[in-house]
Amino acid sequence: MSQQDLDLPVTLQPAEEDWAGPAAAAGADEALYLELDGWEGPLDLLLDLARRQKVDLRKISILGLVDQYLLYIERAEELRLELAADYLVMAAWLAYLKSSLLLPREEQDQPSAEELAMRLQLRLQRLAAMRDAAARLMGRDRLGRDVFLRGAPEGLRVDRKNRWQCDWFDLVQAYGQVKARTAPVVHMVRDRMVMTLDSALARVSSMLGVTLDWIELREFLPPHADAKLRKSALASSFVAALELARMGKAEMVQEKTFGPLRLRRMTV
Amino acid sequence: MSERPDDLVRAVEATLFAAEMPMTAEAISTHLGGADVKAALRELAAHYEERGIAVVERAGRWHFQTAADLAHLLRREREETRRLSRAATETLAIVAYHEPVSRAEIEAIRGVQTAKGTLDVLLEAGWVRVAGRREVPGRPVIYATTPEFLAHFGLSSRKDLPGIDELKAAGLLDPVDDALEAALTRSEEAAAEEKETRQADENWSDGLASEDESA
Amino acid sequence: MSERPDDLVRAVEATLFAAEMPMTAEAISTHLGGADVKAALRELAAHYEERGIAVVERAGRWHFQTAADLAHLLRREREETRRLSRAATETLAIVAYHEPVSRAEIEAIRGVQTAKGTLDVLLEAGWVRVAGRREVPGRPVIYATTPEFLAHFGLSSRKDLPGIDELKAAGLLDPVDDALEAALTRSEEAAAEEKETRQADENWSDGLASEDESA
Repeated sequence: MSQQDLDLPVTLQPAEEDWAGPAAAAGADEALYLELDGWEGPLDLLLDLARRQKVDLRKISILGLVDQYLLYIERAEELRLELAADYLVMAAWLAYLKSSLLLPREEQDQPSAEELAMRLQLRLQRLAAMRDAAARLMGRDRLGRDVFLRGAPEGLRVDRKNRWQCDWFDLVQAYGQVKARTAPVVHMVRDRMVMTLDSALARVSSMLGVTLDWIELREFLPPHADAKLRKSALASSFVAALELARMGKAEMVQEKTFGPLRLRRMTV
Repeated sequence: MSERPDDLVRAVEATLFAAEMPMTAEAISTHLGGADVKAALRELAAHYEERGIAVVERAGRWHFQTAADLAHLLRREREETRRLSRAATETLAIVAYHEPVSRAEIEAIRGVQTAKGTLDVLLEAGWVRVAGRREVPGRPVIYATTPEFLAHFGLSSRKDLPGIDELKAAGLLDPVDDALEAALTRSEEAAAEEKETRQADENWSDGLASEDESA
Repeated sequence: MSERPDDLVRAVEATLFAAEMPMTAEAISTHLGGADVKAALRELAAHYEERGIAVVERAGRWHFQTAADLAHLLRREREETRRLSRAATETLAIVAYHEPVSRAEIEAIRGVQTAKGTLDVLLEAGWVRVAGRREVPGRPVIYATTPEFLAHFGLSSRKDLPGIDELKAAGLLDPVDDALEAALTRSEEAAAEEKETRQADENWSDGLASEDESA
C-alpha cells in the first residue's frame, strides 16, 4: 500500500457555486446536522469539529476528533440525511485510523498510525491557516467596496504626430518605376527553327529507301543545321523512327544504353 | 493655504490624478519627459496621508484612492460587490500565499476537488493568472496572483499579505510531507528539548489568535 | 506632512473625488447626512489652490480638475518619424511631375487605385496641397506640391526634378527586376570604376544629408 493510499481521501464533491449571494449564516448546534450541504467536504467538517474542541489545532486530540466525526455521521444517518460518499469514505478511514491508534505499537503497519494522525493534524492546520488568511484578506479595505478610485478621471492622452520621411532618391526612383510599370509592353516571340514530325517522317522514310544497310539516327539529321534545329530534328527523327518501326517499315537496334541508335528498312 | 509644492510634484500629482489606470513610476516619468519622479511620489504619498484621498502604491503602480476610514460614507450608494463563495475565497488565499501553485496543490490543501468554475471566477475577476506550467510529469498549469489582486485588496506587495510572515515561520506554507518529516525528526530528538518547543508553540498560537481578532 | 484636515473636509474631499459628475453643495450635503459643506468646500478650494489639481466650482457644481497651468500634461504629443509608404511616394512623385493633378489622373498614371489615405498622408506631411478644382464635369479636386515639398527635397523649383531622359539614362525606367539584374552585373564589373562611383555617391549623399538637416 502506498503512502498516497493511506493518506486522507480527497473527496470528489464539486464545490458550491462560486459567487454566493449574501452568505447564509451557519452557527447554532442543531444547524450543524442540517447544514451538510454547507461543508466543503469531510476535511472541512473535521476542521469545524476540531475547532469546537476550542484548543490549538496542534494540541487537538485526534482520537476525540475521530469519535466526534463518527458520531456526527451516525446522527446524520439517524436523521436520514443523505450523505455524500466522501463523508462515508472518510468515516471508514477514520475508523481504521482509530483502531490502528489503539493497537500496540509493534503490531502497526508502516506508516505508523501516529504518523497518519500527525498528517491529518498538519492538514487541518494548513486548511485552518488558509481559511483564516482568506477571512483576513476579505476583511481588508477593498477597492470598489471600501476605497474608491476617482469617479471621472480626465484620462491621459498621447497624440501621435507623424514626421514623414522620404528622400530625393526614393521620390525619383518611385516615379521611374511608375513609368516603367505603366509603359506599353511589347512581347517579342522569337521564331524558333523546328523540324516538324511530318517532315521528319518524310525525310527518314525517303532516306531509308536509299539503302538496306543500318544507318545511325544522327545521319538522318540535316548536316548544316544550327544547334537548335539539330536538337529539334533529332527529337522528331527519333519519333519518326519509332513510328516507322510500329508500322513495320523499319527496324531499330541499340546495342547498349545511350549507345548509337541504328535503323534500317524492313525487307518484306 | 499650504505651501506651493515644486513643479515636478505638481506635475506628478496632476498626471496621476488624471490617469484612468494605476501608473508605474516609469510610466509617469515617460509621460513627463523622463524626469525622476520617485521622490515626488514619496512626497505626494506623505502629503495625502492625512487627507480624504490618498496616493498609494500597489504592485509597483501608483494611484489615488479615497481614504479607507471614509468607507462608510462612500459605500452607501454603491452596489454591494458580489460576494465570493467560500470555495473561491479559500482558493484565492491559497494562490496568494503559496504562489505559484497548481490545482492539485490547491486541492491537497482544501481536501476537496476544486470545481473548474472556481478558478475561472478568479481568473475572470482578474485576480489570478496562469503563470506557466510546473516542470514535473503532466506539466500542470500553475497559478499566481495579479497586480489587480494586490490593488483590490490594498496590498503594496505580497509581503503585505496578512500574517504571511507568521505562517511562513510556523511552516504552515510548507507542504505536509516536508512538515511531517520535520516533525518526525523533531520527535525523535532529545526528549529534553520538548519542553522548550512546547513553550515556543504557545507563543506562536498566542500570536495567531490575536491577529485573528484584529482581522 | 500637512496638518490633518477636519473630518468633514476629508469627507467632502473623498466624495468629490469619487463622484462621477460635478456635484452641487446641496448634493454633497445630502450625501453626507445633511452637514453644511460650504465652509469645507471653500477650505478645499483654498488648499488645492497651489497644487497640481484644483477644486473648482462651475455653475454651482463642484469638481476636481487638473490645475489650469498643467492642462497640457493631459494631452501630450509624441512625434514619430515614419517612412513614406511606396504608394505615397509614388503618388507624391506623380503630383510633383504632373501637377496640378486630380486623383483620377494620379490613378491613371500609377495604373492602380489610390487610397484616400495616401493623399491624406501627403497633405498631413505638408508636401501636397489642394490647388482648387478642375473645371470639367464632376469638378474634381486637383493637387499640387507645396514650398515645403521643395524645401524638404532640396529643390529650388520643380524644374530641378530629373527629366524622363535622365531617368532612362540612370536606368530608373527599366522594369524593376531588370534594373536589379543590371545593378548586380555592374557590381561584378571592373572594380576600378567602383571607386569613382562611390565618390559620386558620397557627394550626392552629402548633399542630401545637409538637405535633410535643413528640412
